[in-house]
Amino acid sequence: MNVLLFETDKAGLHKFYEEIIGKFETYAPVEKFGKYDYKKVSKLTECDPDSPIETTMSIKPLFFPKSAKIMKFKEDSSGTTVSETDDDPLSGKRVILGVKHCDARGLQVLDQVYKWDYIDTDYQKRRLNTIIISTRCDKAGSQCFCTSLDYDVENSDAHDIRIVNGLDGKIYIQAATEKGEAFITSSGLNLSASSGSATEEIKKHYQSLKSSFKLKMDYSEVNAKLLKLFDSPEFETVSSNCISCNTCAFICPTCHCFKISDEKIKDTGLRYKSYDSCNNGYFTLMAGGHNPRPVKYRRWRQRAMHKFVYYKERFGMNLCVGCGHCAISCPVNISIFDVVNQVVKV
Amino acid sequence: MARVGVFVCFCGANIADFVDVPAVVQEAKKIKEVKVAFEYKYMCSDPGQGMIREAIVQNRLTSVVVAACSPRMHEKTFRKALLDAGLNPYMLEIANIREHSSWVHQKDKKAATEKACDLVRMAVAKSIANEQLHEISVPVTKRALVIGGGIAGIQAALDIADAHIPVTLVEKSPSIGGRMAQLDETFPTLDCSQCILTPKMVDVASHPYIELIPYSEVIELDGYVGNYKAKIKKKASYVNFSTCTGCGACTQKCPVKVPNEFNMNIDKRKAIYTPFPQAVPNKPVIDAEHCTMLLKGKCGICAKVCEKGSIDYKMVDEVIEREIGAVVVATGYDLWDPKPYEEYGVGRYKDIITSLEFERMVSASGPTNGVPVRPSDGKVPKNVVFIKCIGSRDEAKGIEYCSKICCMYTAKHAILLHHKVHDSHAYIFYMDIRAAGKGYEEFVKRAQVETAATYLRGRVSKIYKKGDKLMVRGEDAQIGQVVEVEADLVVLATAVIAPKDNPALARLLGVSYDKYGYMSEAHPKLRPVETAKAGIFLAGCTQAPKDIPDTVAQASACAAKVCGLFAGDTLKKDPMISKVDTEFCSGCQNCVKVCPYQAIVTEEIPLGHGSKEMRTVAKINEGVCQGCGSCVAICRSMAISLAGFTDPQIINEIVAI
Amino acid sequence: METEIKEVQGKIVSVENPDIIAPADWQPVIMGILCNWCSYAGSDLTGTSRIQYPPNIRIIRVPCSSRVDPWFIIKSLQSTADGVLISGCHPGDCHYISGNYYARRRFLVTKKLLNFIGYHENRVQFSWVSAAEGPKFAKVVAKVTEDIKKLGPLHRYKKENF
Amino acid sequence: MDYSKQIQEIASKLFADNKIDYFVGYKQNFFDDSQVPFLITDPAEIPNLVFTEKSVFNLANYLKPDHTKRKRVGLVVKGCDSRALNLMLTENQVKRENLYIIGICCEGTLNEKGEKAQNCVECVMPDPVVYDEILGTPSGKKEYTVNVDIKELAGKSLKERADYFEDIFTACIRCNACRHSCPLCYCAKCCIDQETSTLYNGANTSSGAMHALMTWSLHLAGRCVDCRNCEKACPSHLPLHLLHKQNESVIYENFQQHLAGMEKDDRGAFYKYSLTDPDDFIL
Amino acid sequence: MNKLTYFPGCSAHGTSEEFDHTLKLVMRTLDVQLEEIPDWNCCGATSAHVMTENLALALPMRNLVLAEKLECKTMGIACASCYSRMKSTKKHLDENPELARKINSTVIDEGEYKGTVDIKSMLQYCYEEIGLETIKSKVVKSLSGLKVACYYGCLLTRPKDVTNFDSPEYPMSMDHLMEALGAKAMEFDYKTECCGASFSISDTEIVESLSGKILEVAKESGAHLIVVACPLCQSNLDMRQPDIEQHTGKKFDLPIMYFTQLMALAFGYPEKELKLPKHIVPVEAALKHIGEAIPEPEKVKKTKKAVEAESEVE
Repeated sequence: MNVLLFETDKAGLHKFYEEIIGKFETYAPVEKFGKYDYKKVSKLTECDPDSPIETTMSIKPLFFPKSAKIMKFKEDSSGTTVSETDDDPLSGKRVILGVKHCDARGLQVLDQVYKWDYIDTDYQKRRLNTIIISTRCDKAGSQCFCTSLDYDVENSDAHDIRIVNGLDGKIYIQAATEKGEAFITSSGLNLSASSGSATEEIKKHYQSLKSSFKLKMDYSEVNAKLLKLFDSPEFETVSSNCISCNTCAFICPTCHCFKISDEKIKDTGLRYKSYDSCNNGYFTLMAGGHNPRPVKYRRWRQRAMHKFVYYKERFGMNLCVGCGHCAISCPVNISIFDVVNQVVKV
Repeated sequence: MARVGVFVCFCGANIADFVDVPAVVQEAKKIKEVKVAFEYKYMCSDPGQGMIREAIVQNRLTSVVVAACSPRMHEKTFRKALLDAGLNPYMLEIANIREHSSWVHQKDKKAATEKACDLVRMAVAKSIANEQLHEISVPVTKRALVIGGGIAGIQAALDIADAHIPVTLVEKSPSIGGRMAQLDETFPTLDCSQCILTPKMVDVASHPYIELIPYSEVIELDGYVGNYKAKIKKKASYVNFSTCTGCGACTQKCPVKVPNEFNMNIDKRKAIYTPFPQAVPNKPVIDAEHCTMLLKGKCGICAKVCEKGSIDYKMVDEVIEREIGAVVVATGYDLWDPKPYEEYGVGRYKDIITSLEFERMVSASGPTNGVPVRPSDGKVPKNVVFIKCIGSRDEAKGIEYCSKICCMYTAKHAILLHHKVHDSHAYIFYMDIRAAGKGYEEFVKRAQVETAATYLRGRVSKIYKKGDKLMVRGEDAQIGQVVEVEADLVVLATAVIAPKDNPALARLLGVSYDKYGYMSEAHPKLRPVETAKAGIFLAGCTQAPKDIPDTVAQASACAAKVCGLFAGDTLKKDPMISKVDTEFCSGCQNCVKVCPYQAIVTEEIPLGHGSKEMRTVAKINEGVCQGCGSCVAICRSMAISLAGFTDPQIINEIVAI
Repeated sequence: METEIKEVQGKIVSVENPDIIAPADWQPVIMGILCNWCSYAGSDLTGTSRIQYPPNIRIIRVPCSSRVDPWFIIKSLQSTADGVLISGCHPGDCHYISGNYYARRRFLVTKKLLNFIGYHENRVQFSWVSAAEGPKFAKVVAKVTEDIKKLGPLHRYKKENF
Repeated sequence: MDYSKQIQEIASKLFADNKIDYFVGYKQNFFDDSQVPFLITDPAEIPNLVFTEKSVFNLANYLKPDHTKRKRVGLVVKGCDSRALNLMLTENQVKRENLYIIGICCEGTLNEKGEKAQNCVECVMPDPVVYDEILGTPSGKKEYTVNVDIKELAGKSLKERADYFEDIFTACIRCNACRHSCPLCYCAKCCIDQETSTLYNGANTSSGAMHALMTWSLHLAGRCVDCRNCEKACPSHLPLHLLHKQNESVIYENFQQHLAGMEKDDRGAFYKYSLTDPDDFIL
Repeated sequence: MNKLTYFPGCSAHGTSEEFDHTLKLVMRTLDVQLEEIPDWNCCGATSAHVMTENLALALPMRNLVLAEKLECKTMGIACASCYSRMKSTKKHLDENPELARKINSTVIDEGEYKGTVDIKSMLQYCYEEIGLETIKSKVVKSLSGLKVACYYGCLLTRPKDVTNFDSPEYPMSMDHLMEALGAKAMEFDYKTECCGASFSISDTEIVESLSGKILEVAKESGAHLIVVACPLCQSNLDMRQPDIEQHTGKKFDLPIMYFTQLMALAFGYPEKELKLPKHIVPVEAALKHIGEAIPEPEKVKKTKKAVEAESEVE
């Protein structure tokens, strides 16, 4: 495919964004309670998508909401009748700005589950109708290790369009997928095509980014080792000061466990699908009262194993994009990178 | 899958006139779980109940909702109907559409009907979450503990024992008899107190079903109704009762003299003593606080003179345990110390005494051989002034309540004075004369007419000394003038108060007590002898001041209650009580703290399956729990639930409309 | 700072959320939680003595006011109810000796907290009604209904529920 | 305040005398200047122990059986932490004899911005109320002041307050980090665990969150010691202290100036009562 | 030199000049400097509070406000009536701060009322602040031989919750004080009975019957004179005595002296300093008893029973 590539400057980029915001339902990182989350914006000033921003939640909630109504039901003498919920899972197009690459990558990981045995139509709809415009990081965050993971950060198709703040001060806008191309071409956004050096500039930028990573690990090795270490006592030590607070799972761009709950008033009710976490002591509690993972180290082992062994086995990719959100949000700053590292070291 | 039947009652016109009953039935039919619904004129009538029974059987109902009058009215009736139809009676819910709808919204039938529908929905929703409950039965230990050996305790003990129920009677002083033993003669009949009391005391000692434990105190009570365990401390008497013959040699020879509390300290007793001649048991005890042998190790005369060798200076307090099913508390009363009446010169003038001191003086067996004398000079008084309501009905100095007996015994004293000192004259200052009782008014009249006692209505403001006389200055409200009486002796009718250690005992027993220290009955009118704690009853002045007839009556009532309690081999109890889900109990024991009945105890259970480690969790004592639900609401772990009012039941009600 | 209750051309405005406006003839639903021994008996007496009061209240029976867990109130407010009335025995009269004293503490804190997060203080009300106070019960219900009518429909935290 | 050295000495002594199985302290975070809890079973780790004004996390949390398995623990507590510990002791969650408590006379901790944390500015009891060993010089009980945010919000109109809190409850993702980071939330079953029952609003909706957080704060009313573990743990950075401080202020002014965990055997304001409690709000 | 804020009260400059004067002497000896409240006003006495409550509060309040300005925060009051007014006012104001503010702002321009002053009667001050030991130590001329009946009147110790001083019904502080001076305080039951002060002008008959009783009982007690701490009591008992004697036909001649006069005497001040001529019932005769030996009261003969009843442990 011949890649669409444009170059512009800050002002140009803003114009580009403003047009999008004007034309489409647009989401971007917005500040609330002193931290950022993806929210609907009506003008550019509400957000600042210039440089990628650490959001507490990834873009996951926009596709897999923290709590979604999955059905409505009515109970009367004639029995129980089930019906669709009245809020629709997004029909019109939607654009998300200022996405970090790892977040976008997270969706690719999620896709595997959602189009696996059961096709989650709501999720699919949302995916289909969303254009993801990512802004590439200029340097790695303290907890980032995406480059260590087995996917191509440089020529990724996780995002439809990517923005790169070139080292030469220029800003490059690149369509990464047909969807992206189509979007740019069809939506008639006027952009100036780029000079030849653009691709190099983007590569340069990537190199400088790559070099800024502190955390590095060979995960192909990890995948292999970890499985053998199932009974390693290390899990107990590494998880010792975990307080099982579930934060990591909830903010993880790839975690996708959920629970079902009903709300009923009078004769009508709603069924919800809400986030859940394997760190939660209740997670594996069975109706009979038996709980195979009553203690936190087993839950932690499950977390690590699922991310770097089981998922890999089933879908051929790690259930982790190396964004480091979990380590940053963790009240006791446990980093999954660390944990895995310590376990395999032994 | 729940199968509910809804039965709506017309209650004649009571409901039907103001609520569209058929509409309610139609609404009920719409509910998923409702399998059958119909109305009837009188659901509580036999045919009505019959229809319910039939419907239960035919439709295999799992729970029943009756929309009718208040559950406080017919809950029992309908529960029985369920039982007869083979359904657990506690699967019943009642929608109160009469008291809560038809009767209170008579001007707006539409709204009343809507409300009735909602009430039915709520009831149905609740009934779905109902659980099968079964009456609780607790075993009973058929032995009663009576605390206090006054007339109340004696009477209760005898009555219970006569029903062939073993009784343990605990008395803290060396002899039973209590206050009544101190009295000379009793109103309104003036029969000799000793003469009517001593036979009863002897009966107690000889009764095969009574175990008398004198000179001892209850120090601990665990358990619950029917299953109490009491610890009783037997104070060291230093005399071996089993060998002692009560010959009295020791008391004669004992050189140590101590003020005699039985005679209100007017005379002296010995350090080894029997409180009074007719004491039961008639065995001496050594007063450890004064015995020079026990204090300094010198003397030992009593041991020398005792032929049986029953004196044992080494004796120590001993604690014994008894398993009992019920407790009768009969700790009696104390008298108020009139010290605050400084304007009377109380404490400065020897010749101002209290009624009980006077009682002892006029008692034939008393310290002055039945002749009242002036403590100051021992002269026999001529003019005696009696002042009533000393401390009683006196917010400023004493207590608010009326001591009830002073009017009568003061009249008695006037009469006794006249009997003992013929040329004497009694002046009685009073606020009111409260002579409600059989023969009481007549008795007061007798004092006024026969013995010509001068009754002066008014308070005494001052007593001052004039020579060796006391000038009593008070008001005569009837002539509206200040009067002064020259008195040889002044007798103060001091207030009746609760024994000072009543609160401590009440706490120990786990029953409540009022601000004066009297133990509280469960209901002032309808449950005057029970306490809020099942199986503990009150007799006599421990509950409130009363005279001997009332005391005896209450004591017998206690006996009846105890016998009733022990009638069956087990006690039946309403199952609407709390229970703990030990899996979730975090063992914080806040429930133990808030339970008003000490119904929650703790138990140790293994940490996990087959684990050696133990953890502490709460445990409800089914026998004691009254089902208030305080513990449920404060249990953060949601480990406690209250049968009949579980969270699911109540939430179902809330979300049903 | 308490928002004053206002009416626009005969319509009732929700205090917590002025966008919600109800017709003048709007009728609130009130959840009444009564203790069995005093207030429930009292409400029965109101019935037997045929004293009339507004039909908006729906009554739940609990053994004692101390059985009332604050989240009953919250749950009610999130469900159909526009207001809650909780009633128990007068202090000192508790059938279970001390239940209502514990309840009283919880109620005060709950009431203040609800008000703090944006419920009008009249949404949740408490009363002591003895078994003898039939007339008082009617008065209380009338007052509470009147208060809550003024506040308009309760809307927040209900929207997820259809 | 830097007690790292003393704490290290004490810790090594405790291990040497075999007084403890665990030692709970702080260590430097590996990627920034913050500190994280540090559970030691191996004396070799002792040199990593630190304590400075950056030692914020309330370590009493680690006395929950899940972490230290009812073993013998030595731990470091600041004023507020010790109050929480006091409550845990009263509520029989830990055995006193299993603890060796190093009490720090706290001079106030710093927040991310490096300024004195709000709860430390408003702290009523910087000194430990229960300890075996005390470091620093006690400065005594401080005057109670109503939290500034509470004052500010109280001044706002009903709608403003309602909107503000609706935002909070909408932003809540119900990860339960607050519950798990609170030393006093040791219950096996908690009102904010959706699993407990759908009665308790299972969904992660704003109403669910409102229900959960409100009930939760009422469970902590009269017990919360304002250590703000919950707030620090919350990934959505929600101002959870508002609920707790609101209850605290109401309780303080109405119930004999009650403050949680101050005295031994005080179970909190909801587990006792006074005949003279306010009655005027009741019809 | 201790300071003491001093409120003399109206009578101090008139009828009870001797009180005021001797008080000052005594205080000099006791090394206390009396600081008279500048520009003090009438306390309202019995008349104000029968008219309007607020006036009855305002008058003493002004004095309190003025007193607060002074260095010593304890106020000593000579007259028992003033003392009672002042103290009950303070209590009332402190219990009703709202009312206090109202009155303060409306009628009192001298400043804000803080309620910092502690009010004591002079007797109370001698008894509590100075103490009997100090007083004993200052005695140069013991009053031994002198039998006195201590009369407190109704206001000095009552009502209890206002005064919080001594027993309301049978106080002993003045008796102890007299004993400290060497005199013998007789048992005197009427020490707190009313002398009828409020009617001293309007209805002398009542005064005569009430005061008469007091004199009678005092005489009965065998006292040579009555000691008082209140100008009103003094004037009643002293002034009305001749009339009372005339009407009752009983002869009392019981001089009525202020406790300060006797203190002054005991402290060695010459008799002329006591301003004895101001007394209506002559004092000199009574003072002659000073120095006499008091015979032990003969034991009352007791019956055998009573003796036994009292006999101690042998």
